[in-house]
Amino acid sequence: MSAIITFCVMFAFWIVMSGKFDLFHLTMGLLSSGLVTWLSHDLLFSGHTKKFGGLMVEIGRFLRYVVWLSWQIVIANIHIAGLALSPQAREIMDPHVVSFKTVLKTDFARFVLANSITLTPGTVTIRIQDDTFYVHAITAQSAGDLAGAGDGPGEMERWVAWVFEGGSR
Amino acid sequence: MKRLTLVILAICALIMLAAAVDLPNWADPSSPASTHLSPDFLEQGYGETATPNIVTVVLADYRSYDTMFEAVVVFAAALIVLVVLRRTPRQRSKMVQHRPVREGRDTVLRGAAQLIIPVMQIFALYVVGHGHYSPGGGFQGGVIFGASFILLALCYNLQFTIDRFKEQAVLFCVAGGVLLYAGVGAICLAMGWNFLGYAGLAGILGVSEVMARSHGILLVEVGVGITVFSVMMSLYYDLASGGDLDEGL
Amino acid sequence: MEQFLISIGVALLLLMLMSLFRVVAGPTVIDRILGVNVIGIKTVVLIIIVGILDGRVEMFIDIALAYALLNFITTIAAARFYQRQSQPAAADAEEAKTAPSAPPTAENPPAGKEGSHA
Amino acid sequence: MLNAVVIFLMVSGFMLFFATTVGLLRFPDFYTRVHAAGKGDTLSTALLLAGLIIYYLQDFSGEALLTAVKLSLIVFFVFLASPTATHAIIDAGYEAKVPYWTKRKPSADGEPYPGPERRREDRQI
Repeated sequence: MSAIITFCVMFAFWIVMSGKFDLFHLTMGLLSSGLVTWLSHDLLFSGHTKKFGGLMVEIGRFLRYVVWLSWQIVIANIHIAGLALSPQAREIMDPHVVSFKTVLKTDFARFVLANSITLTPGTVTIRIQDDTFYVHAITAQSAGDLAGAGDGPGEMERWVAWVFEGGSR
Repeated sequence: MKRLTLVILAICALIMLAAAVDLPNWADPSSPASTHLSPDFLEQGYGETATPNIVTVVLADYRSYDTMFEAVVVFAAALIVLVVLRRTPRQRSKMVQHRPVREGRDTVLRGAAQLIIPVMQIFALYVVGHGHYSPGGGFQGGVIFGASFILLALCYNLQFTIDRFKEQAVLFCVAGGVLLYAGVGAICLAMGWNFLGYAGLAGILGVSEVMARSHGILLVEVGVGITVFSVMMSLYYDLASGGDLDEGL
Repeated sequence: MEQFLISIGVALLLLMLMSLFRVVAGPTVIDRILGVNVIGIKTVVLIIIVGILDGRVEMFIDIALAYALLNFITTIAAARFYQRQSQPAAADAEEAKTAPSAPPTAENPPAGKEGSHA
Repeated sequence: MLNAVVIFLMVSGFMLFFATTVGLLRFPDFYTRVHAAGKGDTLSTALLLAGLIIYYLQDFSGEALLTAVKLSLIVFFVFLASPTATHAIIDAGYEAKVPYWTKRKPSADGEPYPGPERRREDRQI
């Protein structure tokens, strides 16, 4: 199943990159997609639901998540640009390291969460050791945003859990 | 000994400087290369080989010998690194291990690698296949294809990559790429043309002589690509693990 | 409009030269790797600007994509190499496993989900 | 009209890259510099490329559309690769115990601020 999806995706990439539709190039594309599928069919969709419908649901939810994330990225960039250009940067900054245990189970969801943390305001993922995240936060407030209020997971973690593991948002 | 080396180097440099005086000036429009060769290549290149990218035509057809021995040089580099660095299991036990501590930390790199590597491989194959129309060809495509495996070894670990792609298979590819290149030339020779005269492939492939040259260029590009990618992997296997083939970077 | 593209390209080049200061001055090796990464990503944009000015984007885009991929791999490889060099050798690693492998943080929260507010 | 959009996108991308470079040059330690480089680089590259895509699509054709799709492939790749590279770099720096800048004072009982500095005393390498 994953091999078939990988083959289709690879052939789509070939069409986009090649832009030539004669028989010779299409045959070459089929051969190349087959070779890549044979070499790495277990890579592209490892750690996802095996069913096609479930994959579609994941992709749809992921797109909604991306919309939310892009706004966060814009905020992050305004934040860091203001910090870089402000004359009293050293007074505003308060760098420290935060660690927290994640509720996410799969590796891919953790990867998405780590990259989202890196892209959003004031925080960079330093390390994931087993299921603990170590995050470098540049101001005290950004660390607070990340961890969320109280005991439950932060807003972003709830989003990621909703996308990949079907939790409530 | 050092002084002797210096003297020999100085003599060689003087000879080369003396020879350089007789070279035509840079970009001299009246030099033989500019008056005869370049216009001929530019005018006849497409007509003779049905390949729009003149650089590819010159590289893989007009001076195909040169490219073949470039591939042989790359092949020799892999062999030499193998001879110098590769250790047998008996030697291995004497060495102090330097194992990086990485268990449970690679989640982010793995997540990125599993998305990037297949796309990278199809891009590499595209670069090899479209050397006729856009910049690219065997060397560039082979480098990208090999780099995708190096990314796999960096993000997972070396053992994982070796399990997927055995050392024997890599060395088979190293030799096989050069063999494919030389084999195409030998087939042309057997068909009664010059060595690497791709028009000789016309009878086998069942196409016109012009198209046969185009396909011959593609075949030798594939040979170069296989050589380059497997040589990169072989070098990485040996260099990253110091010849032990157990732990990479 | 071409004037605008040329000026943006030149300005990007100047800023890349400023980033080069970080590569030259250090102070640590990993700072230099960071500077090289920044320059590498911006080179991709520069290649495509050149392609658009030249009118042959479909050719330059392959170069840009290959450059972006190789730049990514270079950065990862350099970082991993630096990381390996700074790790203890095998004999010390055995001790390190008994020592707390988790780096202590601001409040070192115990199990359970809690951020360390300032 | 489209030109205005292109100019807006590219100038804002350029301003972000300017801020990134300033941050890279004047932030006090390695970790904060990673913040500047990791965030600013991603969005500024994406904005600059988006401006170029729109500019390129002005004379529309089938081939131009394919090229634009390839260009947006680069944008996706940057969004995937840049945070990952940032993570790899900061992880390596943390492992190597690169010096750490902080305003926080040692706490009352004489304990130093337990950031990465204390790890250096832990392992004594």
